[in-house]
Amino acid sequence: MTSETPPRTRPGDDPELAHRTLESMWRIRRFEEAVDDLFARGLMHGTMHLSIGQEGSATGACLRLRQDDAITSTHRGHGHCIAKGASLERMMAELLGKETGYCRGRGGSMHIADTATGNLGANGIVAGGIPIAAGAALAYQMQGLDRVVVSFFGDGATNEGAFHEALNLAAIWSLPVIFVCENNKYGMSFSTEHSIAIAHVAERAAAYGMPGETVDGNDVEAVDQAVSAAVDRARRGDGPTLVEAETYRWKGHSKSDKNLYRTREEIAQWRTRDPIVAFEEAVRSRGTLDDATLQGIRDEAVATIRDAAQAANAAPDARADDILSSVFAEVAR
Amino acid sequence: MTSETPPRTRPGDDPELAHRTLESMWRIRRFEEAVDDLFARGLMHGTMHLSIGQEGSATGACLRLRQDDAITSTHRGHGHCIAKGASLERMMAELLGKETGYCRGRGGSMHIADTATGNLGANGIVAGGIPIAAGAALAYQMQGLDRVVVSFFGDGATNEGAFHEALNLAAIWSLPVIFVCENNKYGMSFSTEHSIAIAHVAERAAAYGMPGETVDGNDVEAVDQAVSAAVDRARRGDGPTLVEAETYRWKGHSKSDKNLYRTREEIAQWRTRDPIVAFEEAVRSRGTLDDATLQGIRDEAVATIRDAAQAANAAPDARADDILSSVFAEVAR
Amino acid sequence: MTLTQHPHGAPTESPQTGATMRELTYSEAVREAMAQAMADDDRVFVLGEDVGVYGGAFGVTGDLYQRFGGERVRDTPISELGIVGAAVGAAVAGMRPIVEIQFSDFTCQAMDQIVNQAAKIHFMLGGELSVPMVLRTPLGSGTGAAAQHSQSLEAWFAHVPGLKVVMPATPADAKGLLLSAIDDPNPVIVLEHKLLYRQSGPVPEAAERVPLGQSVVRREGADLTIVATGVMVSRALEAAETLSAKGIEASVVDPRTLSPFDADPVLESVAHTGRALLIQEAPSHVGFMAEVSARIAESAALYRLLAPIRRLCGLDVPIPYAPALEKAVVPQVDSIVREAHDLVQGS
Amino acid sequence: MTLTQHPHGAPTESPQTGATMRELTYSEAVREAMAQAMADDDRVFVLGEDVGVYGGAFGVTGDLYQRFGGERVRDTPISELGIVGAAVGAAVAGMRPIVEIQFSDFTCQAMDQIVNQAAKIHFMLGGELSVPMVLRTPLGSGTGAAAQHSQSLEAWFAHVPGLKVVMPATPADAKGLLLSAIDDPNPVIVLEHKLLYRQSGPVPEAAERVPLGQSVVRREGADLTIVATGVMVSRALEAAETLSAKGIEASVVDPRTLSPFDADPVLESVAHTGRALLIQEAPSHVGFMAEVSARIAESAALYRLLAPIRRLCGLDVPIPYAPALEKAVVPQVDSIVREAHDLVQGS
Ligand SMILES: Cc1ncc(C[n+]2csc(CCOP(=O)(O)OP(=O)(O)O)c2C)c(N)n1
Ligand SMILES: Cc1ncc(C[n+]2csc(CCOP(=O)(O)OP(=O)(O)O)c2C)c(N)n1
Ligand SMILES: [Mg+2]
Ligand SMILES: [Mg+2]
Repeated sequence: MTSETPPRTRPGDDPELAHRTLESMWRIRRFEEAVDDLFARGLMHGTMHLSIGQEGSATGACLRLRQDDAITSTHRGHGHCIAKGASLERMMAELLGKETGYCRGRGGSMHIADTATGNLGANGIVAGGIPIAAGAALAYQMQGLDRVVVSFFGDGATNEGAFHEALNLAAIWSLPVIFVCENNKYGMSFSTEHSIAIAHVAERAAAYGMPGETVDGNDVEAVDQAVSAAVDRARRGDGPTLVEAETYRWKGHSKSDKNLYRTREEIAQWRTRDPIVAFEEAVRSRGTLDDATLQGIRDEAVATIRDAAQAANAAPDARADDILSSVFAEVAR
Repeated sequence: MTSETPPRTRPGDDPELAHRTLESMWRIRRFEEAVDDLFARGLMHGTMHLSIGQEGSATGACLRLRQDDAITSTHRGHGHCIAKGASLERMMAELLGKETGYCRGRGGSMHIADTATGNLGANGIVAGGIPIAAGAALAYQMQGLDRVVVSFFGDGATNEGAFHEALNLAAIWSLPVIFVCENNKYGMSFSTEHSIAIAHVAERAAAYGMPGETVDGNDVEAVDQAVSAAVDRARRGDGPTLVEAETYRWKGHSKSDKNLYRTREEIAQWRTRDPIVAFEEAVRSRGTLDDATLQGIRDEAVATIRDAAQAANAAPDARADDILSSVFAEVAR
Repeated sequence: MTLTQHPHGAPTESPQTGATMRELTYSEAVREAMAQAMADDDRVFVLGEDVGVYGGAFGVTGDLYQRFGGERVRDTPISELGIVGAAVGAAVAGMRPIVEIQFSDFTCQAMDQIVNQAAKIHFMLGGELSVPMVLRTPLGSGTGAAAQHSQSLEAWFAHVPGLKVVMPATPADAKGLLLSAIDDPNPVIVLEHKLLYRQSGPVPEAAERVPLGQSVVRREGADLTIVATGVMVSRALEAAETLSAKGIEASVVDPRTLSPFDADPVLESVAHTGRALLIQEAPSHVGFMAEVSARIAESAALYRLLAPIRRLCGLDVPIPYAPALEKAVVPQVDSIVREAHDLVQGS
Repeated sequence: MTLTQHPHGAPTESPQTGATMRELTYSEAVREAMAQAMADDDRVFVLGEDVGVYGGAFGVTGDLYQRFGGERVRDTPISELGIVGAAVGAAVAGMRPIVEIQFSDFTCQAMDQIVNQAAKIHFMLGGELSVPMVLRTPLGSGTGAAAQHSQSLEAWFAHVPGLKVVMPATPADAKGLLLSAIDDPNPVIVLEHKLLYRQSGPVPEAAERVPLGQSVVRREGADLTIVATGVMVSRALEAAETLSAKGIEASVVDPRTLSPFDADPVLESVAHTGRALLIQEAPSHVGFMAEVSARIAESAALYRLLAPIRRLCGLDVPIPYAPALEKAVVPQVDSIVREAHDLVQGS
């Protein structure tokens, strides 16, 4: 389907938007690289799911959201978190199991939420956040607010019953929610060529009577156009949309991945479609930002992540003493 | 979609087929009336879900199945059971909690299975039988058999995650299974106008890349044509189909239903579309069967059900003494 | 006797506050709690299958749809996982959802949202969010609905850190505990026994809370302590009367909240009587009464035991359909009397 | 001493049949069992997420895909409910599926097919059908995967009539119990602890079955009886060595099968030592060790107790992420030593 609203300024045509877009994408890239490095050096524990290569979909989908709009995220959620504006230091602190981390060291990489920026939480359960997003959208609708919810999930998640039930609920109640499927071609090792018998995940929208659209997830402007149109519809009360952003993860699924299920060539080919490089070229060629500014943004990202990592490192470790009292929220009334 | 195979003899054109079709529909009708009566008189316990008005879909879908083809059924399963050839006496005995019942009184109305006629079981869980049907079809495929599975379920069941996951599995593995949705317009009290945002359940087939077709479920010949075409495809190894049979239940959802969610007019209007009357008129007008034969079939149904009920009634009550040893199948090896 | 001084000793049947009482059925009491909470607080709403014009599978929501409208008494498709997930999302976004699941057996469909999401979000997210939702669902056998519609799964929920679990045994508790559950900023599972829905009893007119986490001593007797949950509470009390006629006096303790579990009234009663009979409808193996037994066996009350602890539970079988079989697999008044009698005479 | 005559006394580490033993890791032992079963019986096949070329989330299926092909080592979409349902259907239609669920936490997605279908079909259908399927899944904490990837839900499965539940603690049992599970005509849940996958031990080369429903005494000592499951068995044995150095001798009993549970070895040992310390990783409240405690407290062994029964279990909290916190919430060797020491000295 195509959006009913006239195309809005492309992020690459507006200096301020272009700046924010690149800043977000570079911060995600550098954050993930730092995490990768910390794991490689054995300084981080647990597991991790990096979104390097997927910076375009996270950034494009969150670019024009209001701070009071909400998102639900996934196990591969660092990018969503950063794109929505979370504190890099508190994120890094969480991954390092620090008391200053978003979850006070209780959740780690897969459970970061940030109420201040409307992040209702990453999720360790594939598709676990989708019904929660529908429910949050229901709350906003009942509260008479014009807030919307963007729910991120992967291609693999669309084979879970939770996806089906949540999209149906959102459709029949025309909830203000945008379902953003980051189709990176694999659910762990299982390719979409085998896991679904259709060409595009977006075709599943028809089963719920909701619009569905497939865009190039590595074209941050295409993602912005599709999601922004869906956001307008949702705010107007015209209900949910399924947006499929086709992208690719450069790294393995998690640290234990040996990449046996895909070829070096495939990975190399997708690396040539770097969403950041593509957008930098666009803004340069359009004369929106000059080389010096671009370099400045890159340098700032490196410095910000370095500072966040240092500050996080210096923070005290998570405390165990109040662990029993952390299970339940305190009864007010 | 339309079937690739040339339309086969219509059941109403062939005396033997027409006879079997009517016999099945009348037996279902009379069986359900007898059950309704036993409940009303307090002679039966638990609950019941009658399929009066839906005889066409059960009969049409099972009409040309082989005995070694399988079905999975639902809480509203008496019709499926009868259409596949189960013993009316053992069914009635089960509902009466007798030792001679299909489940030895352990299961009741919602749990009748009959391996002899390929009935893998009714199910008290909405959509519970759909993944099981896919699994049985997988078994036949792996065993190199050309058996197919017909999975019955209602419109409401298509909103369960189990429906979604099972249809996707069947599609990607092109399993020999036919998904027959008996869309009787309501899941308990909730109308399909509210529970789904699309016109036809069959549209959901597109989400799995499988053919979907909507037919008049009260036209037993239409159901036969659609299901038989799907069965041929499945046997050929061309995978699953979703067939939606539009029908209506004349009675309440269960004994506790006060019918507050629908109008008398709606019920009356659908009663004029009686699948049995319609088929009788067809075979009479086409001269396939004469009035005497038709009357004979009706009388036989009444007698058969009466005899089944009497025999069942005379049987011993279910025994409790071996209940503890009934939980597990005995270890052979 | 020490038990009478015990704070939990006060029978909840009589109003703490002297408020007016009326006879209500258990389901009327549940409905009244929901109605009063919805009238008090716009954030409270009900969602579930057929809770609207149908009035609920067991008629519990009744006329709430007519009184509060379809927005706040919301019919849903048959999608338990989606419904509970929607409630979790609505709760983190500021609402106070009450989900009705038609039969507790169908919580199996929603376990991920109940256990992996609702129960863990507050802890896992370091307190960043909480999930003030209530999940109401009927459990138990006795209606001839067979194995997939008759389970008692309270032990599962009680085993999950982050869930609070209540099992009201009287109309007054059905109302008071539900009101507390709705107030609570955490997910609370309310397990209502089908056979109780039609039982009536005195219920305060006012929106009186019964605090979560307080067991209650429903009857006092010196010879043995019976601990029972749900529908087994009234069966135990009935059995106690029969036993009394035979000169055996039983104390009957009703935990009411299974998690957090208030064990003290049980331990004090057992220390006093020296005999414990633990009764649940659920299958015996790894059920809630195993926990009650363990609490006794790791406490000082162990030294006061005059006989081994006894459990009288459902058989370790699925619930069968035929009436006689269905009755035979779960404790009944006569089997309780027999067991109590053996316990007291045998020691 | 009576225990040595006990049939369960024979340590499974040494082959009953004198068959050749090799050192294998726990995951190699699991894989070997599946390979031998598939080689023996065409009906046996494996399905699950990433069990194919990836070799399984924990590498357990490894090279089975290369050896048996994608038909019999079948990758599935991320659809736990559908996968288990497909296994149930395949089982009733004559196959012998082995389902792998990547983390036991995700059985929450499949509970309906496990509990309402697989566990009940044989009983509910009057024996008309049975469900010979195996569900293998890793449980437990210690990998920094946090609350949604670290649960120990064995108590849930053990509470469900119709399911058999095993928790192998050694490589030999991992192989032998899995082979018995595959033979069994009923649904069997096999709970493998992640931290055990890399532990090695002697495993018979032959396809030797370890019968379901037999507890084993792993160590004998006169001062106390430790009952432990899964990864806690090795921790208990390690603690027992430390205690031995302090002059305290512990018996260690490993139930191995949680349902049906063979309580006799526990009761006999406790009758002998007079002290019971029950250890599990799962949260304490309504966990499996509550059942073990209840079995002791309702048996004659109660009269032999020199001290109240003790449970050392996981705290009633979700599993946290940070390494120090994660360790702090479940029993470790030193806390076992401390608890055992207190128990023996304190009485
Ligand atoms: C319910 C559930 N099943 C399985 C897993 C294990 N798992 C974690 S991520 C993942 C792949 C998810 O694929 P997709 O949804 O495409 O997201 P991607 O990893 O590609 O971003 C799997 C199988 C899980 N966390 N939750
Ligand atoms: C998982 C589950 N949820 C809810 C129910 C209660 N219930 C039984 S039948 C039914 C309606 C089913 O509607 P549909 O699938 O359209 O079948 P129909 O009754 O119309 O034949 C409901 C809600 C159930 N048995 N199982
Ligand atoms: Mg993916
Ligand atoms: Mg229907």
